[in-house]
Amino acid sequence: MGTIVFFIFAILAIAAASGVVTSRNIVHSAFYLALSFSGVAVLYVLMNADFLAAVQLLVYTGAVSIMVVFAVMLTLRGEVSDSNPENRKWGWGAFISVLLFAVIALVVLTNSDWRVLPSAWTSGGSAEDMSLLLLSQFMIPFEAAAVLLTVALAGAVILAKGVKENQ
Amino acid sequence: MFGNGLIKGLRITLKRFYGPNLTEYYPEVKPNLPPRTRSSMALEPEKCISCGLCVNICPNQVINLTSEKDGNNKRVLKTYHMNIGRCLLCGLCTQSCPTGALRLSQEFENAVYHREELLWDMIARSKRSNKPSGEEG
Amino acid sequence: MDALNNVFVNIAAYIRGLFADSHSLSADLTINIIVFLMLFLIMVVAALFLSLVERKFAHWVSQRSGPNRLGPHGWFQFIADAVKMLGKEDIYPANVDLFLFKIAPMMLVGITLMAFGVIPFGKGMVAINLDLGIFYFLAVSSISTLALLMAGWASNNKFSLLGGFRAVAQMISYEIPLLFSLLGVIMITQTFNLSSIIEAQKTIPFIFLQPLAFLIYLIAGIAETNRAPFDQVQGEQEIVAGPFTEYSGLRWGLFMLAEYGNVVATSAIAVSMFLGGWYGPGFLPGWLWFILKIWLVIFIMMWVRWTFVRMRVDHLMHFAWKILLPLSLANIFLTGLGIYIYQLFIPRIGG
Amino acid sequence: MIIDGTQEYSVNMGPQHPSTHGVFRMVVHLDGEVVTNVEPKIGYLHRGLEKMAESRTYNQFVPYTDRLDYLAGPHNSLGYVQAVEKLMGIEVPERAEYLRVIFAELGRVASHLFMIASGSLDICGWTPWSYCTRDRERILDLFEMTAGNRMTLNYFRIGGVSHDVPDEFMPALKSFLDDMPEMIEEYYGIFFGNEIAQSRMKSVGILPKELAENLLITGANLRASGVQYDVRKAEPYGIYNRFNFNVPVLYGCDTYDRHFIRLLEIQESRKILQQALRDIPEGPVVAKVPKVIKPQVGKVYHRVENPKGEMGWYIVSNGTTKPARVRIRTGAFVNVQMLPAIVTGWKIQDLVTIFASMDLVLGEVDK
Repeated sequence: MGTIVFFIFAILAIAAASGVVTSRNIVHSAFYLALSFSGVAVLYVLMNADFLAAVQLLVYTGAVSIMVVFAVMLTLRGEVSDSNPENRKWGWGAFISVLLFAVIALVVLTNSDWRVLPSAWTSGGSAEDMSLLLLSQFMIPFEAAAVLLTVALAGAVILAKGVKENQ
Repeated sequence: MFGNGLIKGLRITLKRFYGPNLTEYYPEVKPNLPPRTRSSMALEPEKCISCGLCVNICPNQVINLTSEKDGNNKRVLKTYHMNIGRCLLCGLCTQSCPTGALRLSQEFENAVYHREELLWDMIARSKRSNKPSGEEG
Repeated sequence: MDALNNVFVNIAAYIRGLFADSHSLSADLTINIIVFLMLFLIMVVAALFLSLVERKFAHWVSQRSGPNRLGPHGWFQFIADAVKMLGKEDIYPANVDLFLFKIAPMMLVGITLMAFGVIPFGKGMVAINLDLGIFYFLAVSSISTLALLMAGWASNNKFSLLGGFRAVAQMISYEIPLLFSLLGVIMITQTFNLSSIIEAQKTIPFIFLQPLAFLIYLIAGIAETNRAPFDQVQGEQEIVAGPFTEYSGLRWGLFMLAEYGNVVATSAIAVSMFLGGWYGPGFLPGWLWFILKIWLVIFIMMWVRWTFVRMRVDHLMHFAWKILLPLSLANIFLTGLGIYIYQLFIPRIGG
Repeated sequence: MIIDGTQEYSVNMGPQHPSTHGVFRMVVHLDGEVVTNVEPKIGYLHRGLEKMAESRTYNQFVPYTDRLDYLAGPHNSLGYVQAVEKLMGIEVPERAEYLRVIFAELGRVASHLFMIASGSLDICGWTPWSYCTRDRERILDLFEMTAGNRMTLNYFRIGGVSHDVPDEFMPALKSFLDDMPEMIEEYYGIFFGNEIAQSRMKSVGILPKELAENLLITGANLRASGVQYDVRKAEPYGIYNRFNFNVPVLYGCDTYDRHFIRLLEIQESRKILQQALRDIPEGPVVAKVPKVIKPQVGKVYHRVENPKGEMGWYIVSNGTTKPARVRIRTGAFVNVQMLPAIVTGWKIQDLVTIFASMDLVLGEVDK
């Protein structure tokens, strides 16, 4: 049962990902991206990482709409059905992607600590354990990420609004 | 304080929510129109002397009448048509009528399916009972 | 009373009992299909009925009687509406992005239905008792932005596109105060599970502990469901109907279904997070209390809708980012402080 | 206004759009949600009234005047019949003059109520809309009781009015006037006092005093921009100089003031109506006028304060039964030009509010 569901959604995610790069319409590409993220979210659920799945939906799939807005805003000038032209250097892109995939796969496969838990965290749901980990063992990266995001937010505001001169 | 107006508005709507409603239940309960309402025309052909004043006063050429002379050299109404689709229901014709033959009536359900039905044959309509209008019309 | 309280749970147990192994795959599948159909029916009937109640409410507020033709005082009007919507022609304009145009309303309804899965209508009456209940709800409902944007973009209409953009701006902004307002409750109960949260409110509903959070949740929830005074997305007066402009017949009906389904889901979450869920004085069964409380929240939403006028789009953003967000952060801070003080004092008093 | 790299987005609002009050059409140029330019396109309701007047006798044209500003029918005909009376030198009986004032002011109240109603509807205030129209119904009932129709009255005649009012009219009018403060309180509570509505309207769509004067804006829109000008005071027509009333002026120049000044004017109209009700004499309601109206050769210009602005009637007579030329100066038509002047830089939502605050009636704009 789980295997069938896995293959359905894995194929869906990969097909949607290929749709992202091959679709000629940039808005379609963005929507394919949302589909791909949703497929990955289902895979997370199958790996008993339900918190991660919810985050994936909330953060990644939900934010794709922003990307669509950007895609529409950036491309309305021309014909939108031909807004995502093929790149002539796609061969290089494919090569680098394959290389990247191979490296990640190698790391994952050789790492002995990589395993899927047989069931969800038993103590108190995955959220509780994850929050404990985030606030104890990974405290510094967590805080650093928070600072980084704040800085990024402030930077974005400044870039968008501009700094008043003579102040 | 910000929000006072909002709360006041909420209070008003709540009051109205429980208050009575003013709907007129039209097809079941027919409205009681005042006697002067101008909503359609009625003709009493026996009173008409075919003077043609209504034809002349009408701003939109709604009325079309023909008459013929009888034995006493008196004009008798033969046909009386109103193109009610063009009528403004301004009431100028009824005011100009010297004998009060043409009157406004309160029959207001005048909608028809076809444009041709708006060409009223007033003599034929007068045979049917029309609710007559008030004293001045 | 106890039997009445557990009537639906008992029915489910009875159906499970029909199978040889009451936890086999086929038993689970049967129960799930039944539950799915039940949820779908609840959503459809609630949405249809709400669309009538909304009109009735609007008319009562303005001293009219509302739909009054079909059935006693017009209370069967929603059936006629459903039949009418089914019978209407499905028009799609030229040059629309046909696939996206057609899938957007279905997607919206599907998302709303997914959100219904975690709502506990009574003790043990929840379709999927997820540990992450409330988080799942938020995650799923965040996708509905995408569906509205799809509809807006695919319609090939300028008003629709403006509506889609507004949907993105508004719903993403209001998701943050919505999420943060719920955080206080989660901090107190230390769980995401909606049933456990309701269990924790047995003595006192959280609205008394978190009044500010409830207010923020209600405002952000109204904004998330795109109802006045925050109905920028389908602002009739400016952008005709926003993303729904080009839709007709059943597809438009699906949008309405999703809208009212969202209203029900949002109120249900408000009830389970703040108003004590199925707990209430004992003379009524728990699930009835839950439904009555949902109606209370819906009444407030309608009351607000038919009193207030629409906010401006930039005021809306200011309101979300400059008022609601700091307030909800302050609420989180105060809740944390409160919990700390509570933990500091309770052991000493001897609680 | 156009920033490099973004495309101007032109949206065609109207002639069939929910918020364009009839068949007004505007081509709106947007930068995102911000309006960069608006081109008003008028003429979808053009009926050629001025030409129609030339082919009808003086009396026959009276029913058509109601159809100019169909929300305030009486005031249009008042301007026309007074212009013809001025041309012919007809004296109108006292009672008819008072009845004319009563009907004109009732028409003004009805028009202003409808303006507030539609203004609130344009920012999604459905409930204020129905409260205002509920009270407007009472005025329309008064009209129907007397003149026979609710909106296109055809009540005024050259030389007077068509009939005297029925007996139940005066008590009904009195009770309406007595209920008015309560109504105004209600509108204030649900619409003007509402903070969201205020935030939508205050300091939106500023029409400065100089611009208003330069654009020849008249009526309440001008008075909301801080100019105390009202034809009823500046050049009293009929018997308006006998009444004691103020001309309200607001200095905010914004959309809120343009809505709010209507509420103040309703209160002033109430004062006039109360005085008219107190002073109205008995007597005939129509002067002795020749059956065939045939003014001597000449021309006349007469202006009245319509609810939508100053209305002027220019009538040229060549001595026949039909006017040689009729020219109508309508307030709303002139007021249209303030739309492109003040809307730039506001959001498309504000465009709707600003448009509502101008109080256009397309019957008057397109004639």
